[in-house]
Order: sequence, then structure tokens, then C-alpha cells
Amino acid sequence: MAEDVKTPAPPPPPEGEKKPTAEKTAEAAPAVADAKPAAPVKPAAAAKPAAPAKPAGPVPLPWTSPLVEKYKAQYGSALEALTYLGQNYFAVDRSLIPNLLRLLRDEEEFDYCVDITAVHYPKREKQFDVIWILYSFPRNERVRVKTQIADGASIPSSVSIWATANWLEREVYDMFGIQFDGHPDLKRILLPDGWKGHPLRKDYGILQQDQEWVQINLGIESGQ
Amino acid sequence: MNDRLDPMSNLDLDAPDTYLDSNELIINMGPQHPATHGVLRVILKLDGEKVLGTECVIGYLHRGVEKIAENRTYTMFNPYVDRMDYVAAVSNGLGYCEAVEKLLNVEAPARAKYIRVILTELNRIASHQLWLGTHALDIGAMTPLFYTFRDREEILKIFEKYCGARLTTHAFRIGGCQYETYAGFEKDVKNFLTFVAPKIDEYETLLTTNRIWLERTKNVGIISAADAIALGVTGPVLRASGVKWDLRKAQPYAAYADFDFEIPIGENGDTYDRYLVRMAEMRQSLRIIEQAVNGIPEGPIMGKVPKVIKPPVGEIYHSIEAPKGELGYFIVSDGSTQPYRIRVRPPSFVNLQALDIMVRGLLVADVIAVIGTLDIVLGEVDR
Amino acid sequence: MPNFIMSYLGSTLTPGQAGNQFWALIYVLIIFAGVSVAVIAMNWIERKALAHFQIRLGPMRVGPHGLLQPFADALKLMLKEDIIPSEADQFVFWVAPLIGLLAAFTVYTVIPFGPSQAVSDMNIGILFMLGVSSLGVLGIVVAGWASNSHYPLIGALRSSAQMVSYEVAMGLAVVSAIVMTSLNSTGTGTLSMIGIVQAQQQQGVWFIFKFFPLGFIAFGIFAIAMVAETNRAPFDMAEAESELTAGYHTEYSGLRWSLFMLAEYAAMIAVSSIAVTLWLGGWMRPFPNLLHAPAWDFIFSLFPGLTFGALAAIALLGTVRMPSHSFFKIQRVGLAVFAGLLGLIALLLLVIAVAGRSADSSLAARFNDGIGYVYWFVLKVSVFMYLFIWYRATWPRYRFDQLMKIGWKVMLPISLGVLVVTAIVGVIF
Amino acid sequence: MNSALSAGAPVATPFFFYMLSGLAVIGGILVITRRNAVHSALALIVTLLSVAGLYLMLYAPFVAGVQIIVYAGGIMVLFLFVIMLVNIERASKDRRFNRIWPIGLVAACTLMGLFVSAFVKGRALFPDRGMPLSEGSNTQEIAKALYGEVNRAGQYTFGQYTFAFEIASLLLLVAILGAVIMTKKKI
Repeated sequence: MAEDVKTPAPPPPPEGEKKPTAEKTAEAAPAVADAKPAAPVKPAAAAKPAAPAKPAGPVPLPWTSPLVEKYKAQYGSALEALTYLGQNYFAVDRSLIPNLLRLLRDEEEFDYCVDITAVHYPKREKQFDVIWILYSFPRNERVRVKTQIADGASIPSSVSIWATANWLEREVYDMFGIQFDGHPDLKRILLPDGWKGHPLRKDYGILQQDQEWVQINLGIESGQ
Repeated sequence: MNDRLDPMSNLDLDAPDTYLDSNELIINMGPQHPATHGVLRVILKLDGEKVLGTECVIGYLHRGVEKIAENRTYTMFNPYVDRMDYVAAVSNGLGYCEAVEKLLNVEAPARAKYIRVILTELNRIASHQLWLGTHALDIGAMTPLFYTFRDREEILKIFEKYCGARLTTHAFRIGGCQYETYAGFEKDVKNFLTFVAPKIDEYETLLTTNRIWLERTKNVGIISAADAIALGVTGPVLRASGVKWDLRKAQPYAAYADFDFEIPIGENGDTYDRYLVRMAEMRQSLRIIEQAVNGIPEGPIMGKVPKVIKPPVGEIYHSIEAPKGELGYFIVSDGSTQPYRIRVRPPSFVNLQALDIMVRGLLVADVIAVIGTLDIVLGEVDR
Repeated sequence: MPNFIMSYLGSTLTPGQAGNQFWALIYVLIIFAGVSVAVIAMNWIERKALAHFQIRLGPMRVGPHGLLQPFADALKLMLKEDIIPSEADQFVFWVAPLIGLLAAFTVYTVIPFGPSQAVSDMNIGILFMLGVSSLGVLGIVVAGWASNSHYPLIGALRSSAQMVSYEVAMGLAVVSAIVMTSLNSTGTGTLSMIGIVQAQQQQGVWFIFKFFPLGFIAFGIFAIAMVAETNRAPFDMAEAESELTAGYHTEYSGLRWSLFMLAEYAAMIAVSSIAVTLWLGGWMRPFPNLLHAPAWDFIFSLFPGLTFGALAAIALLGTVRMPSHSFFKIQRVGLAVFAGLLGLIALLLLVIAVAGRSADSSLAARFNDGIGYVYWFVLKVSVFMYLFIWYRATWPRYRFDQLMKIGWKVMLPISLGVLVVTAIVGVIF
Repeated sequence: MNSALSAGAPVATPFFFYMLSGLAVIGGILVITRRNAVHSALALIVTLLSVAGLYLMLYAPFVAGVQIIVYAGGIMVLFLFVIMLVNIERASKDRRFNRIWPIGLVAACTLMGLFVSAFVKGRALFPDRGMPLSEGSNTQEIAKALYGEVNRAGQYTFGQYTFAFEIASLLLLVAILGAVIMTKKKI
């Protein structure tokens, strides 16, 4: 703790300048520069659930750019555009999901879906963050889209938008148990079919195994 | 998007047998098969020897790296990443360390960055050499395997001298490098450069204009640029399809912005182009290493990072150009010493998804060639 | 009893022609033992040569320079558990390696190591050889089927398709050589293996150089087809280990597996023998007509002894170069003994050469001639054996459809064309 | 002893004759009684090879060679090739003798009758009737002159029997076309 306080965490303005140069993101640079004067009023409760904001740490700032303006106008408060350490992301309502992603691909040329993943916050009401990491080849720009869904709720699949989502969504399903509607073949990918439990949920212990599956299929008492 | 990219659309496993039709055969390739580079299992549906469809079954090497990360501190998790793509362990470490540094909002000193670049590029050459040897062996040429292993040995010797380990090196620390270069490091690297350049020519002599090699690789496993992008394929596979995209250029990390190098690209996106791209990449890596080792600055090798790494609340995605493609780390911090969540974006896993579209309509022998050309490492696919 | 022996040694016929059952049996035994030894030697040479192609040393531990490695391997294979998959067809699984082995060894009955150094001289010799060697594929097909497993089945299908396709081109190339045998005063050719070599002797030219480049092309076709016929790299589709794990013998282990290997190497030697007989003058030494003076005979008769002498010298050099550590003591002694053995053989051969020269038409002369024939034949065959290894070290593997394409679309038309042109040229000249 | 060895006469002719004939007959029976088609094919190979051996004993090595190369080596490989691709499990459950077996029986009996009548009535047709089969080189010479030499076989095939030879090849052509049409939907 003591060391942490000593950490020379740079204040937001220099960081805002440094990160875009590191990223070399032409479009992102003015956007973050615009963000500077705006006071960090919003601690982005959506993104950071339980932990209180560190006084010295950087906080997510609103992200403004033509792209954001356009979608803000379209979706209003269902969409929140933020930037953290120079990385931009949308925190959006679940209802926007297939449409916003499709628009991002078709209109904004985010043609490369880098990754789809999820984070589990068991104490929250909507337990899961589902995150799409997108990249645009023409713009050389990354953006993340994240949304919250409750345990047991499903979310539209984006396989029809990016073919690569197929396996990525299967992995999210495998690890978190999140259902993707319209996925062509939603089944486990890394764990064997028939395994019980979704290991990346926080309530799944690190030593926990599906003992029954192990006993039946491997013929041993325990996989430990 | 379309049926073409849907792996199961053509794989009607319950189709009735018809008399005098050629028999359709379902073959289980792997998980124990000499050419699947580990424990990949591919279910092939064949008409004679023609592949009608495939389904990959993975996870045999699943160790739950992401779950482990949530139960380790940031420092403790560092060696684990080496075990994912174990033939390019240095790249994995680089990506992880840079991602955590980004989350901590610190930067490694210039000298550390140069050392990182040198080792990472050496590792890229080693990874490509291993790929070349095994790929050629899959296609039936035994000899290149031994040549590449002989030369890869020199790289591993440098690693061993630098950090004591050859394969899972754990060469970097969050904030920089733990070890200063040993005496004679630069000389060793320079010697290696002069040693390996003619060796790469030697590999090319064996294969590049070999008739059988051409027949086996040209127009085999073609993937168009559009398909490659839609499937999220990265690395040499994407570049061989003609997309000039390399994270080292597009979003330079470490010290790559300082170096002059080119991004080799292919035209047809076939196995031969991927071969040429990787061969050219080895030469470009040599260029980078040469510039780096000549321009390596003096100074500290460790940045100002706290002893206990405790990043502020937040999340970060950072990716690097690993030998196989874009290797990304998505880290969520809850302000404690342990990461709340680490997601690894493994290039092999995503690239492997393209196998189906690449092999459909080809023969069994081509499946082997395509698995080889995708350059997957099952440790990374399954994590 | 001595009459028994001498009756053949005085004759110029093969035991089969002379109806000499005793000598035929002796020959069968000699050939069986000889081929087995050749396969063992080939095993060692292949591993060593391949290793040196690939900057390795190869076997070094069992015996000096791994000389005893093949014996260790053979012992291991014999002691290994004999696994028959429970779902396999027991009887067929059992009989398949025997079919292959029988076919591979039966061929040797007509291979002429010399004008009278063969078990028999059938007047359909070459036809018999092609026919029996084509039976070898039965063993492979049946093995693949009996294993009741996908990879062996695909391997078997591939190899049978491959062998059937390449037999066509191979047969046509052989026919063009047989057409060449008919270019004599009577106008009739021969299918007899001995007759083919004698035809080359009469016409004073190896058929590879006859009607250059016609003979050469036919030989080339045969040389390619025989690699495919024996399932060797780069045509080793049937046992492509990276695709089909081990092809038709995936499920085989231990002794049965070694029978397949034995059959494969025996078949390699057999097809090489056909090539040597048909195009490279069989047992004849180089320039038998041009350099036919007794002095030349003597010089060429020294070759076997000198070859063994050279081998002995190499072994001796190996002894000298061995590190002077006590660990290598036994190896050094072993290699020295081996060198001595080779030297003794060399000495014996040289003595026979000298004795054979001094006393014409004596037993020594007969021996001398026989050794010369066998020596040149084996030397030519071993060139092919080396080529087999060289191919394996150098080339990637063809894909199955490419292999078929080459067989049917390239080799077949060329061999057909060569046959037709050879016939026309033969009629004109 | 010595003379017997060098005479070139075959050894133990009756033994080999009965052995080969027995093998051929046993093989033939096994062909039609085995449930497993591959076993049948193997039995057929044994039969064919035995017949090749019989040809050799008749001083017709060329016919024997052709028998091996064409039937045992070529056709049987293709047989096996096809049989392996057929679903053996299903085939082995089928009834072995289907409903047209009376026709087959009649055909077999007719053929048998033909053989017997030829044997009884047509003895005069065989040119070497009454010649001792096992002894003497006379038989050997005559047989060799008639059937054995390759050039004679060639002269027969392309001289006297050219028409029959060509007809046979036409038959094969028709069979090939039929097979192609049966299996290929689109040509």
C-alpha cells in the first residue's frame, strides 16, 4: 500500500498527451485533447463497480469525437463514450447490441473484431460485462464496446457481423455461461461437452472440477 | 455472414448413404497425430480424399491460464504467459509486461525497450524457424527440420546466456528487464546475424524453387483478404493475403518506432505466399536486430515501478505483433494486487478458425499443409 | 558328392535351366540370406546417410558407428509384443505381411547376378518379375483393410491406386527395352532376364545409351516409376507419416511390422535389379567389348578386392580417429576387428583374382568370373539404393492427385511415345 | 542320380499337380462359401495362383505369367479395391445365395455336363492324347512349341486369332463404358 501511494502516477493532462503518441492514433488524438478540459465528473460507475476510485489513479474521461457525436445523437443516454488511458470505449445498453456493432462495422469501418470476452462481477445486479474489442484497418483505431447483462440473460450473437465471433462467443459461453442468440453452433469449445460449471465465473473455485465428469470419462477418482 | 464462413454448413453428418455414391468418410485426425502439432483434433468429412468439411475440437491442453491469473499477483502471473505460445515465450512476456505497464501508466526505459526488441525479434526468428522445419516435415521434406533446429539452437543459446532459460524464458519484468545484458551480448547477437543470414538462404535453396514444394504449396489453402479480415486472422497469414498490416508499424510499441523495416506481404494468400512472407519476415527481423543492437542506448533497464504492483482500478487492452499474429491482453484491475480478469487474445486460436474455409475442397494432404502454414501452437490455442 | 557341386560349377547354365535341384536350393538359400543381409546393411546405411544429409550422426551407440544397430533393432522388433487390434480381421491381418514378403522374395528367383548366377532363367523372366512384384500390392491392400481402421485403409487405397497406375508406365518402359533386344539378326527379342543382358552384350551397348536419348528416357521413366512402385519418398503416399501416421502398417507392430519393412527393402532391391538388368548391362563390367584384353579383365577383376580394401581402410581410419577415451575402448576394438574382417575379404578376393588369372578355366577362374559378375551387379544396384536415400533426404512429398497426374498424364504418354519411336527406329536401322 | 538331376525333368510332378489342383478347388469352394468378401477375394487369388502353377507345369510359362500379372496382380487388386469400399458389414448380413440360385444350379450342371461330354467323347480332340505326361522330353518340346514360347503366343494372338482378340477388347470397352455410366451421374 505504501509503495502504491508513492507511485508517481502522472496527472491526467500529460497522460492524455502521452498515450495518443504512443498509440499513434491520428483521429483519437484530437478527441482526447478535447476531453482534457472537461472535468472528470463521472467515475463511470458502469465500468467500475465495487472499488472506490483511487485518488491518484487515472479515471475514465468522456470521449468526444465525430463518431461519438453521431451515435450519441442516435441513441442518447443508452450509449456512453469514455476513454481511459487513451483507450476509447462505449459503455452501452444491452438493447443496442447487434445494431450498434453492425453500424460500427458498416459505417465506421471497424471491420476487424479483435476479441470478444466477458468479465464477471458477482455482486452486481447485472453480473456480466460483455466486451467487444474492435479495430478498424482504414482508421487504425481501436474501440471497445461493452455492455452489461444479467446472469441467465442472453445476448444477440455477432457471428453474422464478424465470422470470427464464432469461436470467440463459444469461448465466452464456455467460460461464463452467457448465451448468444443466433449463434450457429453454440457449444463448449475448450472444456469437454457435458462439463458442468463455467470456470471463469468468480464463484467457480480455482481447484474446483466437475468430479462427476472426471470420474465417468477419465475413469479416475479425481483430476486433482 | 454467409454460409461459406460457417464451418458446419457443409457438414451434414446425418446424410443417408446412397448406393453407388462414393462413400463419405468421417475421419478423426488427432488428438494424437504426428502432423497436428500437438493435441489438435480435426474431424474431417471426406469424399474419397476430398475434404467436405472440418470441425476442430480443441481444449486438450486447456490449463485455465486466465483463471490462474485471477488467483496470482501480477508478478506471479508473468511466467505463466510463457507457457502459452511456448515457442515464442519472449513475445508473450513482452505483451504481458507492456500491458501491465500501460495499466500502471509507467514506461520501460529506452535500454530495456531495445533489449526487449532484440530478444523478441530473435524469438520471432526462432519461432519462424521452428514453423519452417515442422511445416516442411509435414509436407514430407525431412531435411529442413534439422537445418532450422541447428540454427534455432544459436538463438536459444543467446537466451540461455541472457536469462538462464532456453524455451520459457521469462526474460522481462513489469517495468523493464530484470537482467542487464551479459558481457559479449552484442557480439553474440552480431555473430548470430552474420551466421544466420546465409542459413536462411540455405533454407530457401532447399525449398523456394523446389518443384514438389511449389506443387504442394501453390494455390493450396487460399484465403482472401476479405475472408481473412472477417475471420480475424492476423500475422503472416493475413499479410500473405495482401493486407499490409503489422502492429509494429500500425501501432508501434516497445522501440519499434525507431527502426526501419518493411512489412512483407503476399498476393494470393496461399500456402506458398505465407511461406515467402515468413521467410521475408525473418530477414526483416534480422534488419531490426541489427539496428537495435547498433543503437542500443545506455541507461537503466528498470522503470519506476512499485515493488508491489497494484494498478489502479481500470481496464486496458494492449496487443503486440507476436510471430503468429496479434497477441492481445485485456486486463481488468480492481485495484488489488491480483488482476481481476486477464483475457488473452491468442492469435493461434483465432487463426485456427480459418482452417475450415481454407481446406474445404482440398485433399487430406493439404489439410496437413494448411495446419502447418497456419503456424498454430496448441499451448496458445487452448491456454 | 563333389560331383554334385562340380556338375554345376562346370556348367554355363543356371541351376534351374540345368534342372539342378541341389544348386537351385543352394541359390535360394544364398539369395534369401544375401537379401536379408542386404536389407540389414541398407537399414544401417540409410540411417547413417540420411543422418549425414541432415547434419546428424545417426546411430553411434550400438557398436562402433552404430554398426550393430540393425541387429539391436531386429532383436527389439522380435521381442516386442505382437499386437493384433481386437477389431481387426485376425486371419487377414496375420497373412498380409507374408503376402508382401513372399512376393518380394519370389522375384529374386529370376534375377541374374551373372550369366549362370541365378536360380533359374525363365523365358518369361521379366514378365514373371513384374507380375510377382505386382502381387506385393495385395499384401498392402489387405493389410490396410484388415486393420479395420481409417488411416490404414486410406493408405492401402492410395498405394494400390498408385502401384496400379505406375505399373502401366513401368511396363511400357520395360517393353521399349525388350523391343531393343529384338534388334538382332533373327529379329526375335527375349523376355529372359539373362537374354536381355546378353542382348546388350551382343549389341555392344547398354540399353540406356541405345538410340540416345530413347533408351535414356525409357530408363528415366522406369527409374521414377520404380520409386513410386516401392512407395518411397517422394512418392511415399501410402505411409506418409505426417498425413496417415504410418499408412497401411499403422496398426502393425513388432515382427509383423518388420516383415513389411523387409518386404519394402527387398522390393527396392528387386526393382533396382530390373533397372540394372534392362538398361545398365546387368552383370557386365564397364566396356566389356572395348577393353576386352586379358590385361583389362585382370584389372577389372581386381575391383572387388580393392573395394573391400577401401572399406577396410575407411574402417581402419575410423579406428584411428576414435577418441582415446577408455569409454571407446570396446568400440575401437570392435571396429578394428571389423576392419580386419573387411581386409581379409579383400585379401581373399585379390588372391582369387590373381589365381583366376594364372589358371584359365580352372575353378579359381570360374570363381573369379562369378565374383566379378556379382560385384558389378551389386555395385550398380547399390547406386540405386543410394539414390533412394538421397531422394528421401531431399524432396518433399507429392500429393496424391499430383502423383496420379504425373503417372497418367506425363509418364504414360512419354513411355508410350518412347515405345513407338523405339519400334520405328528399330525397324529403320 | 546325377543324370536325373541334369536331365531337366520336373520333379514330383504328380505331387505338385494334385497339390495345385487341390488348392485351386479348395480356393474355389472358399470363394463361394465365405461370408466376408475380402476372404472370398483372397481365396480367389489362391485359386488363380494355383492355376498359374498348373500352366507352368504344362510348359506354358507365358500363360502362367499373364495369369499372374493380369488376374492375380491386376484384376484382384481392383476387386479388393472395390470390396474394401463396399460396406462389408451390410453385405455380410445379406443372404448369401439369393433367389436365382436354381438358375445358377442349372448353369453349373450344364457346364459340368459339357465338361464330362467333352472328356468322354472328345478325347480325340487332344493332340497329345496318350503321351506320357511325366516322363521324357518329347512332351516338353511339343508343348513348348505349341504354347510355351512367347513369340508363338504373339503370333497366335496377332495372326490367327486377331479377330477374337479384337472382339474381346471391344467387350472390355463396353464393360468400361457401362461402369462409367452406372457410377457417374453427370458425364
